[in-house]
Amino acid sequence: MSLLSVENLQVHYRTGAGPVRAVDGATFSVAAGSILGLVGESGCGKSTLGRAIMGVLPDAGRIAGGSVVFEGRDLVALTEAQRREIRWRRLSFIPQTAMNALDPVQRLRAQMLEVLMERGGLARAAANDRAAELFRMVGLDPVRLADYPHQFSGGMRQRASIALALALNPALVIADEPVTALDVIVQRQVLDVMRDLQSRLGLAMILVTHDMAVVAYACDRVAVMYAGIVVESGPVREVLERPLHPYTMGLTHAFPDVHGETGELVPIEGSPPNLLHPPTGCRFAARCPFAQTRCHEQAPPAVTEGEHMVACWRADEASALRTAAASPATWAAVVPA
Amino acid sequence: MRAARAAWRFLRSEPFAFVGAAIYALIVVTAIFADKLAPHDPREILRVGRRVARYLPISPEHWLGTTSSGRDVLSQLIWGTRSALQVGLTAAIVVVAIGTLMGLLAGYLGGWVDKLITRLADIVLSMPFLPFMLVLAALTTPGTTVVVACVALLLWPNTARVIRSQVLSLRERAWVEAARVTGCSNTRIMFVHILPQVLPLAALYGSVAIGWAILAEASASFLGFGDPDTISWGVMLQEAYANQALGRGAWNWFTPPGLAIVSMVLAGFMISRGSEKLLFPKLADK
Amino acid sequence: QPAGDPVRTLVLLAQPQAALPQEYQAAELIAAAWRQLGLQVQIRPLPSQQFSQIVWYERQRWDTTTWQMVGRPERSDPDELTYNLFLSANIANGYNFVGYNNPEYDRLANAQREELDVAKRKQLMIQAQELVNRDQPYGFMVHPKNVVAFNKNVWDEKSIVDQAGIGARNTWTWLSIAPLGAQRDIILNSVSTPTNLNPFNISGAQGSWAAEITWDRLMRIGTDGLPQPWSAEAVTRPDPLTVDVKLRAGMKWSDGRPITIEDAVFSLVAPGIGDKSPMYKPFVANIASVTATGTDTLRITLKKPDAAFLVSSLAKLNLAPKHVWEPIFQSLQGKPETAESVMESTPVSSGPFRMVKAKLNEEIVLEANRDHWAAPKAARWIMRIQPNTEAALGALRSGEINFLADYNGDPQILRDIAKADPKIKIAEALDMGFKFIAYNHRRPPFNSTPFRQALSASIDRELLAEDAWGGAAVPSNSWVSPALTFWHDQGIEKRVPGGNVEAAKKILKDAGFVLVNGRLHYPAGVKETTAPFQ
Amino acid sequence: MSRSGFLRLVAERLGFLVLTVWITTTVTFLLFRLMPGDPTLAYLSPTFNEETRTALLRSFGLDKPLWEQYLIYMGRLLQGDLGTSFLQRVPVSQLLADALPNTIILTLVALSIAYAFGIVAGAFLAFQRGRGIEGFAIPAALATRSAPEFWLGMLLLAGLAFQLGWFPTGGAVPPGSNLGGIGDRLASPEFWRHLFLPALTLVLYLQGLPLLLMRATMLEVMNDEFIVMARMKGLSRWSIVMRHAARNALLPVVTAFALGLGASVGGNVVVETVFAWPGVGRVLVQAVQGADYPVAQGAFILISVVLATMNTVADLLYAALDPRVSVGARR
Amino acid sequence: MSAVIEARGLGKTFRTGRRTVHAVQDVSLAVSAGEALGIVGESGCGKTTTARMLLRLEEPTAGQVIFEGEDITHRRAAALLPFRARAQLVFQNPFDALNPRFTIRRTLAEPLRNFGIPEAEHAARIDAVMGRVRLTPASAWLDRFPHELSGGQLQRVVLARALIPGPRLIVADEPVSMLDVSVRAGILNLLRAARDELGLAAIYISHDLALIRYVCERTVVMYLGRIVEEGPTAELISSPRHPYTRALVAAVPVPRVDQDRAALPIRGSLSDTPQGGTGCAFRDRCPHAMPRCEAEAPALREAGPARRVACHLEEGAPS
Ligand SMILES: Nc1ncnc2c1ncn2[C@@H]1O[C@H](COP(=O)(O)OP(=O)(O)OP(=O)(O)O)[C@@H](O)[C@H]1O
Ligand SMILES: Nc1ncnc2c1ncn2[C@@H]1O[C@H](COP(=O)(O)OP(=O)(O)OP(=O)(O)O)[C@@H](O)[C@H]1O
Ligand SMILES: [Mg+2]
Ligand SMILES: [Mg+2]
Repeated sequence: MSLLSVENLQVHYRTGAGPVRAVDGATFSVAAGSILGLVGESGCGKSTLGRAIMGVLPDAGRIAGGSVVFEGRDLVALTEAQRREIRWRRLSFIPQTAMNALDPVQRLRAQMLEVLMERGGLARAAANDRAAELFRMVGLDPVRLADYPHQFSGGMRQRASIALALALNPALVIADEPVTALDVIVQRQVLDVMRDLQSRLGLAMILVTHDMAVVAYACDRVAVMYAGIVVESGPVREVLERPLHPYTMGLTHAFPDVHGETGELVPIEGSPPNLLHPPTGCRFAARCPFAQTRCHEQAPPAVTEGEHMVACWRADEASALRTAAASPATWAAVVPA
Repeated sequence: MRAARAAWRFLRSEPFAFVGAAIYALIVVTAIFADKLAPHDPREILRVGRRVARYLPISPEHWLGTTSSGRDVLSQLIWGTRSALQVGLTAAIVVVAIGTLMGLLAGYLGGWVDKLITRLADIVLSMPFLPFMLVLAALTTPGTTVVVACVALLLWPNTARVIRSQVLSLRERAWVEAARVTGCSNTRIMFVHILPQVLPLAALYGSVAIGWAILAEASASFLGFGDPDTISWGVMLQEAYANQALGRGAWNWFTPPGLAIVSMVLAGFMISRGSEKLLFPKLADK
Repeated sequence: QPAGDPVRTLVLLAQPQAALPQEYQAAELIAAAWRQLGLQVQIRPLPSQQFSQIVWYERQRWDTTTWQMVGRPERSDPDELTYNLFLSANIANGYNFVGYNNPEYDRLANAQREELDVAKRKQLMIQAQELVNRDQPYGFMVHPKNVVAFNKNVWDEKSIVDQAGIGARNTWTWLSIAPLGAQRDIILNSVSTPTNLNPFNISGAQGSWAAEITWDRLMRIGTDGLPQPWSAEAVTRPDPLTVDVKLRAGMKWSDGRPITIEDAVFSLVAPGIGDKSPMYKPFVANIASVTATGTDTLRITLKKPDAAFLVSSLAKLNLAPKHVWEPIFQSLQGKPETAESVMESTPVSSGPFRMVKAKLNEEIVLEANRDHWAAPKAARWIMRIQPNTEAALGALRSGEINFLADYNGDPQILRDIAKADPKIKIAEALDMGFKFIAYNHRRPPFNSTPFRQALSASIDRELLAEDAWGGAAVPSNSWVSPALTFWHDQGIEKRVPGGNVEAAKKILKDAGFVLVNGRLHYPAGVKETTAPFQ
Repeated sequence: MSRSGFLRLVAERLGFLVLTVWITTTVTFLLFRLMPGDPTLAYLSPTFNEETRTALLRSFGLDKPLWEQYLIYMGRLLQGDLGTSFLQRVPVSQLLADALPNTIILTLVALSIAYAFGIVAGAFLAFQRGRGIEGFAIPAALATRSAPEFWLGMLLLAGLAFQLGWFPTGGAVPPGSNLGGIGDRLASPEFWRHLFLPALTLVLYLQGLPLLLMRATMLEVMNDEFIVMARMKGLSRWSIVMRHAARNALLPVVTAFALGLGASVGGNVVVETVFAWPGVGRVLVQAVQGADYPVAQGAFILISVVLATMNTVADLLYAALDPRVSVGARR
Repeated sequence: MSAVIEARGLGKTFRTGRRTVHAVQDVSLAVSAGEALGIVGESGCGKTTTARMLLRLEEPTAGQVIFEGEDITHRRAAALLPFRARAQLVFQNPFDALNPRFTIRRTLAEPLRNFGIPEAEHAARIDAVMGRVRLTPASAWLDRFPHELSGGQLQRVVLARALIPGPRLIVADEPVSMLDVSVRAGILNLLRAARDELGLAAIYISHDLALIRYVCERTVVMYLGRIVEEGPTAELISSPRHPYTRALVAAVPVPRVDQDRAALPIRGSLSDTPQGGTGCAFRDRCPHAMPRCEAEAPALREAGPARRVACHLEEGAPS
């Protein structure tokens, strides 16, 4: 039984030009105590997904379909009050840009206490102790509780956000690109903190990122999103070593590897489709070197093989495609409009 | 051309800005054709027989009646658009020009230029506007020149501050650096690259400055420092006030110029309010 | 017909509409009339300060301007104006700012000053007025009427007194005005702020209303316009250079001390000591000596005969307590400050009212001096400063004030209000002041008598009185108001054609001025050498 | 912000304030010396002669060379002596001391009400963005801000005082009342009745700014990431709005209040004239009209000082309230 | 081979209020034609500042910049024009690097105009450079505005603008960090091709060693404003000599499941490090810190062919 399971979730944004289908069929699940990596290009709907799970979409956004079952309850069907109960106590969030996510005019202590007292029901003294404990847990000196956010460096802010997210011992933490803005050493340190907490506290986590290497380092499972759709998901090793979706294949070749060979990198030409008017068929078809007529006409269904899910018409030819995908020439042939 | 189309699209999507622009348009048209539209010479002392046609009530002949000195109120109102535009536009242009230039120099050049200009602006900002205008009017000849001069002398810091902070953030944009790398001189960067980016903002401040100037002119006139030679709404109000139009119940004289001022000033506010999305782009996402 | 140069554009200075709406409108009407004569006329409004500066100190510069002389009790004797306005000695720096120069007039003005015989003096005054009518140094416009109003539910109508040339708002009214009910405070308005109240400061129009009842004088101008003893029991003039005064007995200062003959002597000489009282000094300039001749009598010796001395000096100089002011004058020695700006916290005075509070921008409160030999019937005299005329009217209607003392608005509105509101009563009276257009005789063509006559002839005084002053004025053709019945040259205002453009044109034509294409030109051979006003 | 950092800022701003005041007073001095005409003109009367004039000029100290006048003027200014009114012949400082409390009360009361209203209404409108009420409320707020104050004031006066008689037509206290001191006045209902109309006029005029400002900053803040975070934390709406949104949104409004206070002291000129409110603005107008330049100059300096001080206060307030300000922004 | 650009003892000190930041200290490096040099290091270590000084966008407070044999350190802005044409910059954030109100054509024409290239040649040069960055046909792109292009396309335009005046040196500051993973490779390939085909000298800046390794044969590692190690990239990665370089190499994540997840051989964070003092700047975070590190800053020394290291541990080690 998974802690969270998202089933065909759809999130739309109302805009002057019509609805933007930011998330358009996302399916994945997170087991208790495990880390799910959610990768995808900019704008493919990762943050929207995270916010939809938390239930704090902006006014223009709404859940247009699907379900989000968390600890056995469908969050979509809950009332705002019920959802508020769950928030932060069971389900918390680490934002990408901790600077903007912390109230700039309040000291960190106040922000910690607010959560611990208002939501955690602790008395002031107990809350103070807990705040200090949390700070130590993420490797921050508790004296810094007296500081304002702007007095912290990027990595420290991120740690403070993590401490805040852990305040009420949630079961699941959604971390929206928590390390993207950090440089490698700090990134590694933050990831280590998170991994450590996961193993010590049995925390489950969704780690949103666009970096396959981060997923490889920190996650148990991965879900690859493309233009609002989860196109592939499965255990990290499976997906990295035996990708079934051409997009995933492309991604793995687009990365330089610090220790691997220095052969030519393979870019995926073009850019993701406009979610205002998504194409009818497979959304990746326009950039896919293996696209066939069928791909342009009809969206591929998700197929699951063991724990490995993929949405591609040519999934069964995957190993052949993998070989072809390793060659730059394959990808250079695609000239997107 | 592109700008015109963009402006039109913007107006279409922003009812506030649209109303504001419509009011301005109406005023401009009225001002252009004032001599055709006005039924009488606004300065002419109308007579009834030998006597002055004072305080005539509203009638088909005089849609808004006449003043205590026997002049046609409607005609004055119509001619008032010219002076309003003249005062408003010159003030706005001067404010925008000085403010933008100062803001641009301070923001872009930084260093002592910035210090000097910001300090100067701070000092200017501690000059009380209305009192300063009164004093200046008393020192020189009262009238629209003083109003425009005051608006220009004292109001540029507001525009300059905004432009400066805008320029401060713009100059950090990589494309400004790119311009330097590709050989642009400072002057070219300031006036070719950055200026066009801040002009819309400056224009907004201009539209508010129009309102300021109109109100300033009205207040100066009210306190007796207007230019009685020009026909302006402020002077009309002052005349009405000095001649106790209210006491006479001559609402037909006292209210129209006031409403005209309100609508013109309002138009400026409406435009800048309608442009909120330009100023706070985040709102556009909502 | 041969013609000289066209007459330059003439600039008519005026104070802005905001300051003096009636004058401004009059200027507009007059400019319109002059344009019909073929002149190009421009009205140039100037703020009062610049306006006075130019007219007063740049006497070569301007063409023509509106101006006014206001009525004051001491001007009930026409001497002051007669002497100062037109005497050639005053052309350079004095009040003859138009530059009128006529030896015959100088003779008449000096003669009337020395003539103690009233009948003879009157003759001289009539002659002077005739002369001025002929020369038209000014274009007289109107004598305004004083329009005031009061609440007749509060005050007994019959207790309101009219003073010649001043109207109902006068010292005698403040003394005699009688309450009908519980409200016993005179609450009046003032549109401008009064100035420091002290016995050595001339406090401007509004301030002097308070000063006159706070400080006693040896004489006061009566309701008939003639001086009568006040703090003096008797005043006699045994010869043209001598004045004997007998002080009223039993008077006290507000600090309880008696008023002595020393106080009286001090009050008459103090303004002349040094230059500590510049504004009052002219009024004692003609005094050679003042000596106490007994415990309650004093004698004044004059330097020159002065027919108007009782009016201009004895009825003007305040009685000031010597024990208070002598030390002040001494302490001022060697300092730039004058006695005018000394402020006493509680002024020591002797008048029928006493100062309680003077917040000059808010209100002045006086209370009745019950111990005074002419104690008033009202309890307090409260002057509210209300610059907004409209609001003053509102205050009268709402009962916030019960005496509209200072009204320079449209009289018609006031009349309408009185008609609609039974509690409000208007009192109108002719003022001794007058409004006029000053011609600058230094600048051609204003040096030409026929030209000035023509300009004056074209001014429609009736129209001005009706439309610019809303009927609260009468046509004028003399500096001596018809309100001063005794001195006024009866019917003089009819002796100049009013609003008669045709007559004016004829005068011009006869004097050689020529109309070319509707534009007035100088007589043949005359060049325009005067630069237009800038 | 560190304490010493703040103190340094305070010292720096105060230093600049002194400089500003010095420049303002000097400019004022020069301005007024350029004034055409001389003060003795105010005394024009047929009895006025050359001797009188010289004596008066001497008593005004105008017979000295300009630099000497300047030194005397600055010296006296330092002792709080603003000279003597040309016209009213009383110490300027006394005229101003009588007037300043009235102006301050009027301004503070009007500004407080305007801001209280504007803040609440602005926050409310921020939540109503895009709804029908905006189409009415915003133009209304803007329109009152667009109306000339004297016009608005006259209309109110005509309606509420002349026609209906609900309020007095002018002044600060009833005639002849003993309400001299500020304490007495504040305690008297009559004073508040007199205050009502001028304050209302000002409120109508002033409420637009805080309303629109509050609305705009509120909208901006409500979109900030930390507000979304607060929602994610499951905090109550009240906590979110009051503790996070309003506190952040109020920063510019509070600053605007301080600025507004300074600006209004000079800007009330018109309202004070209409309602015969015995304040500094009216003193100034009268002095300017009457060319009474010690008074005009004194009032002008007083107003500038208040304005400059409030500008400084606004700066410091911002720094005190916003912990981010002291951090030198990285270029 | 003589260096196209050379820095000698370059230093930059910022003063903000009372704080003094030694952003760059004693940096010496040289790049020859056809050579690509990588600069890596933690955020805030002075990479950008160094690059900006090399391009005379920032005034050095110490040292010299020598371009094609000429000292340009103190050249006045007006006299810099020829240098500007020959040393170009590729920006990190393509969304921000183009004037939003200029069409692509105008953007590309701007340097041509500024560097005095006759109008007649513009069209041909623009066409050529658009081909080089593979935005073809040029006519389809030139009249667009930046907001009509994707990130990858924008970065190509940025590159085109850098190439169009025919520079001898290209400096790229984090050229792909703002781009989507899928398009990064394309830009990196273009950069490599441009350098190879045009024989440019190139300097690439990144905190990502993997990326540097892909485009640069030689790399310098900076820490707190100083060069701590320099060497051929492959060697540097396979056998890092400075403790900081070791940590850096270890921290770079790899897209493989089996990887070393051992704790980093480093402590604390950059912001904890005290500035100034006499010792080694890295001492507080160094696992091998010894008393000497406290007392004395290690100099940057030759440590083998084409290698330089600044660490006391390296002293006496075989060169
Ligand atoms: N308020 C909104 N109104 C309309 N469209 C929106 C809104 N917010 C996001 N979108 C669109 O929805 C899509 C998904 O956005 P989202 O922020 O979830 O992407 P993301 O994967 O998190 O991207 P990034 O990596 O840049 O953070 C994008 O195309 C975006 O333009
Ligand atoms: N204008 C400036 N004023 C003050 N300090 C500055 C300025 N520019 C840079 N610094 C400081 O100089 C140091 C080096 O900055 P630099 O931008 O060169 O680092 P970087 O290595 O490029 O970092 P990143 O990887 O974050 O881009 C930093 O500590 C920075 O805070
Ligand atoms: Mg995101
Ligand atoms: Mg950098």
